[in-house]
Amino acid sequence: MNEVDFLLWVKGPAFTFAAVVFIAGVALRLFEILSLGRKQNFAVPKGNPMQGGLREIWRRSLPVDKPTFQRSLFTIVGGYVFHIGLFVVILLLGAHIALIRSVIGFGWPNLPTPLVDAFAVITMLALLAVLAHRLRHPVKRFLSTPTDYVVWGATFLPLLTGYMAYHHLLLSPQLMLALHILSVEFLLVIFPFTKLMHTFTLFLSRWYNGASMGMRGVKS
Amino acid sequence: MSALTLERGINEFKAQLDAPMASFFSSCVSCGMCAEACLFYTENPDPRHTPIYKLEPMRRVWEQEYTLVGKLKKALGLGKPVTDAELAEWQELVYNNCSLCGRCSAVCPVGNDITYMIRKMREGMVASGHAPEGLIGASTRAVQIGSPMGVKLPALQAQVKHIEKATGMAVPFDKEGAEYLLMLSSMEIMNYPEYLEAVGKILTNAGKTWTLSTDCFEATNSGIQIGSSDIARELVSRVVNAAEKLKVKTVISPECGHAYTALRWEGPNLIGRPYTFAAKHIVEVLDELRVQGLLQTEGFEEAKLTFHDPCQLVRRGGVIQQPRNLLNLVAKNFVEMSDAGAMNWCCGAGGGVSANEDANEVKMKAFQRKKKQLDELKVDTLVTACANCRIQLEEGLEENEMDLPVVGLTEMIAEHLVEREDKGGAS
Amino acid sequence: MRTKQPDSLFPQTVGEHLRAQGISRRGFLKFCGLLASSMALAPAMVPKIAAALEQAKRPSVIWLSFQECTGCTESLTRSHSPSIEGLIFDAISLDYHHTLQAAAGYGAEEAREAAIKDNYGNYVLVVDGSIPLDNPGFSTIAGVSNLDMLKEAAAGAAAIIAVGTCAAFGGLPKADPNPTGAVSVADIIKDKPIINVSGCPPIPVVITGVIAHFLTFGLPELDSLGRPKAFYGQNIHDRCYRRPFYERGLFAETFDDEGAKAGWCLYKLGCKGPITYNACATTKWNGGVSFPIQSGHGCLGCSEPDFWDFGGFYRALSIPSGVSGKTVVYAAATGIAAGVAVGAMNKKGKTDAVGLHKTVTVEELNQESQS
Amino acid sequence: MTLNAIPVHTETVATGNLRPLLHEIHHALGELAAHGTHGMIDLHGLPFSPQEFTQLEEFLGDGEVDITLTVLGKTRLRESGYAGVWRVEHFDDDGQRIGYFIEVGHVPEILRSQCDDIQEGLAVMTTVLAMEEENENETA
Amino acid sequence: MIMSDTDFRKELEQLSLVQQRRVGAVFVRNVLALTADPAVAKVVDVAANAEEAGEDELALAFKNAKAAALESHTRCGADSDWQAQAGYFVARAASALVAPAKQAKAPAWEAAANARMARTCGMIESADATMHEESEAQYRFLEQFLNDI
Repeated sequence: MNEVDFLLWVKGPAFTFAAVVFIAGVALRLFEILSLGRKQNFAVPKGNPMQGGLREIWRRSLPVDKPTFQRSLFTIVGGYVFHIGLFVVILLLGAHIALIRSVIGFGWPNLPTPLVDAFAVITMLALLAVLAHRLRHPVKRFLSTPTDYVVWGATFLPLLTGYMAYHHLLLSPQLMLALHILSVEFLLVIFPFTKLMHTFTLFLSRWYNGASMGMRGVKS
Repeated sequence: MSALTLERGINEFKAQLDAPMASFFSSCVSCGMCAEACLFYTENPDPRHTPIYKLEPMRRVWEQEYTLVGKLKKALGLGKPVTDAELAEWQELVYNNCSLCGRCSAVCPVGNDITYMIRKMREGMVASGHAPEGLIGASTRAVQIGSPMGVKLPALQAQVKHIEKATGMAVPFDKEGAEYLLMLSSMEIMNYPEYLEAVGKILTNAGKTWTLSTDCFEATNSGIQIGSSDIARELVSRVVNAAEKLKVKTVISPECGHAYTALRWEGPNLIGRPYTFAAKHIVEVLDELRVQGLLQTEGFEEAKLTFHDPCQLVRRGGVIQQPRNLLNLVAKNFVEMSDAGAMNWCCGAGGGVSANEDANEVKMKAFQRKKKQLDELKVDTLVTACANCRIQLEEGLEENEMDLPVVGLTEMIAEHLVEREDKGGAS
Repeated sequence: MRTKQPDSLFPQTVGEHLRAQGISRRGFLKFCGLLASSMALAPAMVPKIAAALEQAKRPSVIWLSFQECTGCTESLTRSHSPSIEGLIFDAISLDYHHTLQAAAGYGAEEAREAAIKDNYGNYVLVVDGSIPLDNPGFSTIAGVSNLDMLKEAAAGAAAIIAVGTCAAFGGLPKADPNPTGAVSVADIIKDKPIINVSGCPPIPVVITGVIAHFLTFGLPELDSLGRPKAFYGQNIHDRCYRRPFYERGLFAETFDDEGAKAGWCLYKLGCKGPITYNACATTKWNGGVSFPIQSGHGCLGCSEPDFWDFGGFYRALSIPSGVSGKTVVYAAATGIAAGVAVGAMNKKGKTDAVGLHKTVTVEELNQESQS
Repeated sequence: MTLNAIPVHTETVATGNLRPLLHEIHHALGELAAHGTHGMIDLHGLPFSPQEFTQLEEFLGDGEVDITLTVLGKTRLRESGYAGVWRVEHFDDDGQRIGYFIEVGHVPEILRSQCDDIQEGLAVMTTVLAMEEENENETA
Repeated sequence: MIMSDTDFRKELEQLSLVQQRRVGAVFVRNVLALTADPAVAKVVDVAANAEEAGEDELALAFKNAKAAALESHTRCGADSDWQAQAGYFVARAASALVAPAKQAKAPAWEAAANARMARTCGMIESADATMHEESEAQYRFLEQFLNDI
């Protein structure tokens, strides 16, 4: 199996497999969660749960509470940087948009490649920083399970391989591109069954929490 | 009589787990921010005190029972089953080191309501026989005697007589059709009888009809604290029955945090139907009177004072502005603490911690957070609206040799009350 | 190409031969300069090349064509002599090439056998086209299967030049599903130096450049795929004049949109430049006039193995070959189906648990707390 | 029809190769001035956008000399605006440019009469003269 | 002859702070037996001769009194021990007497009220008429005190 065969396999069957596992997996997990249901609430609401839910979905993305922000400065800033970075790199690179368009049938404008490239570098640095922080912070280190580190790696590798493929580093472009796609496939496959799932469930969580806050008329 | 067993505990976990919890567990990314928000961690930095970690056993039950991967792991013998020893170990985390104050739920970036989960986890802890002595005692007294502190009706009547003698005001019992049914906490009956006097004066003066009930005067609910819906239901239905028997419009929850949560938010769900009356915290009622102009005050507190927000009132109850409106009536020099309002720090003794002797030490450690807040301010009076906070604050101040009187908000208002002429249907 | 003449009448070195063609030393100098250029060598090398060519013996060349389309030969002979390619081509003694030679039938084959015999161990074997292994009958010349002919000719060759992607990597005949079981020369011959001059077709000056290099400096330096680094060392994407548009994220979305007219990057239209190594972007075609990307079409990656199966000439490199909107829908459907099933199990599990719940009494609490 | 006959209005882009090239030329010219070193730069391999080629032309400008040789097709030698900097363009028989060099020197190499050619020319001339004289003797 | 709390309080309000402290001390002494804490007795002594007592002496007494109160009060959810609780009210009564001027609103009255609470605790399980004896006693003490000055 030469490099091209490998690339073709990765782009073909492997990617299809990964995509199917990802999509099916996410759907499955959401059902798994929602199927547990929740009790009807008989307490007379003080505020509007709907508003509260939507409010929290948005508000929890912002560092609104200054003291909390200062207390967890590194976690928050680091988190911001690599999340924004991931967003840009994944959704605003021309090549990626081409892929997305080919799957869902529509796309959107892309950013200049060197800009995305810069974001990739920043994102990788941020990821390394948060990893170091995780290893040194007593609570984070204590809470972290092996899977947490696997998830970290699964997030980091696509960035690294993508960067190297773009700059024609180390290996031939074919092989690097193949490895890049392969690493993404790994990410997709483990996504629904690890903490990566928070990408979707955090909206649920914020909604539930926010709805209860709204119901109680709490506006923090 | 059946016994409380691990099986019952696990089964309870399974029964309590719901969509929100599944979503919360799925969302947690171990960022550790809840630890920084929890005074049981910040004042006593042991990673095990991280709020989300306190749920670990229940998380595992969720994973093994309600996720495909977990089920597979379990089938392959990879899932580590939750043991009785483990739950025993966790008791200290779930009860001693959590006051259900809800700060973790307020800061979690993915929006997890951790407090909500701990409350549910306690159900399983109870069912598996891992609830602390103190709370068991309180619950038993609450169910058997009618008050977690074993206060019987005669004691209340005795206090009432004092008040009637001292004020010449009538304190009615079982007055049907009264607008307000006044509930109390044993704390107030035993340690702060002035509360009852104060509320009585204000309501009477406002020309409102109000009453106590001989069937049930206790508003606090140990069932909520120990985390047993069965016990909580028993206790709250006593209040509901009393209120519905007397056909009152509104039941007033006393200056107590969790009593409000029990009555206002959990009650209807415990009895499985809405109330036929409204449930309000005394501070809410006073603020309503203020708005209606039925609560006029004169004179001001000269002392520089601040207000300690009871968690169950602000974060879990949405009563944030009212106490401030009231304070501004009578205080010239009212200053806010850092983090005041919805993000205020717990006194360290809520959620059953104060009733739990095992927690005496951590409780005082936790108070250090409040001490720091107060040291910043240098006030000469501390006002609050929860008898439980009040005791914890007084003890904490004493232990840390801080000479600072702690006053109940209602009493302070009562002291500045202006006699009204037209007391309408005053009793 | 000139018709075959007896070797004895031929001058022996390339230099002499060219002179005999009436080419002045100025011409020779021009020729060498262009040659250096075509070999991507520094102009400083020109004198060395001149000297080397003066001395170089005209090699005997045997050219075998197997499963191929003659495009490679066309590419080579297209240019009018005396173009640089033509001159190099003339400088060798092409003893057998069944497309170009005048001789036919037995005469032709005898010529081949003679050339092999006369120059055994010294001649250069050029091959275009792939070799079918499934059934020798798929491609034969004068009743001899490609495989046998290759083995026979290879035995006495000093070196083999596999011209075109078919000979180098299998090319079109090997494209999925490879009905003839086609393979490349290198798949069969293991004991001879093989130079892969891939491309479909290869750039003519690259073919001649390789030959010239062989004449002057012997075997050129090869990359991992056996291609001379001098011509295949550069990545099309890296040397592409449209690269700045790629950098700026300006892409043509269709072949007739503003981007295409403005000459923007063709990545999204399926250009395989980023994974292709060839001299097109620099040497260009038609005597340096242009190359596919310059004329508005993405690179097909024709100098790379299996380029036919890259998953569509017009699909961007990043587009997976399998997944489509349909896949998504099916996957989602599967997930939902599974979800409903698992959900039902969960619901049951929970309902059971709720059913099993026994009311907790204070008696139990105390009994427990005693123990 | 030539490529130029097709209207392609490409946007101005820079491959970034122009400036380095100009410096290379400048350096070579410096060498020539200092040590009389002869330099040659092959433009063929450089990825240039059409614009950059025109920019290069503009930069070099035109000098006094413009010679066209006929060797294996045409070869055009033009001195640029900078003395010593030559454009050397090789064309094949149908006027297709097949090579483009910048040569830095007093005279482009290809322009010199090559020694061996001179030798051969001398030999030929000698023979010719000798033959003519022989003929005169006979008629005399 | 004082018959009701209304007269009782009116009379008390007439008195100066020092006087209030002294008469209050009398009230508290009457229920002192209900506390096990010796510290309280000392506090009462300070109040009894308030005119000699220095500021720091008062402050110290106040501190001790409050400590005594906290010692004896019942925490939320803890089982009620009314004997201990009696001690709590005695301590509260005592602390009311020695509270710093700016805090002390009606020290004698507060002392009286708390003293009655303390007395009540004894027979709290059976609320009977006897619980008013204490206030009667207090009226007499006050009359006595008023005569003496």
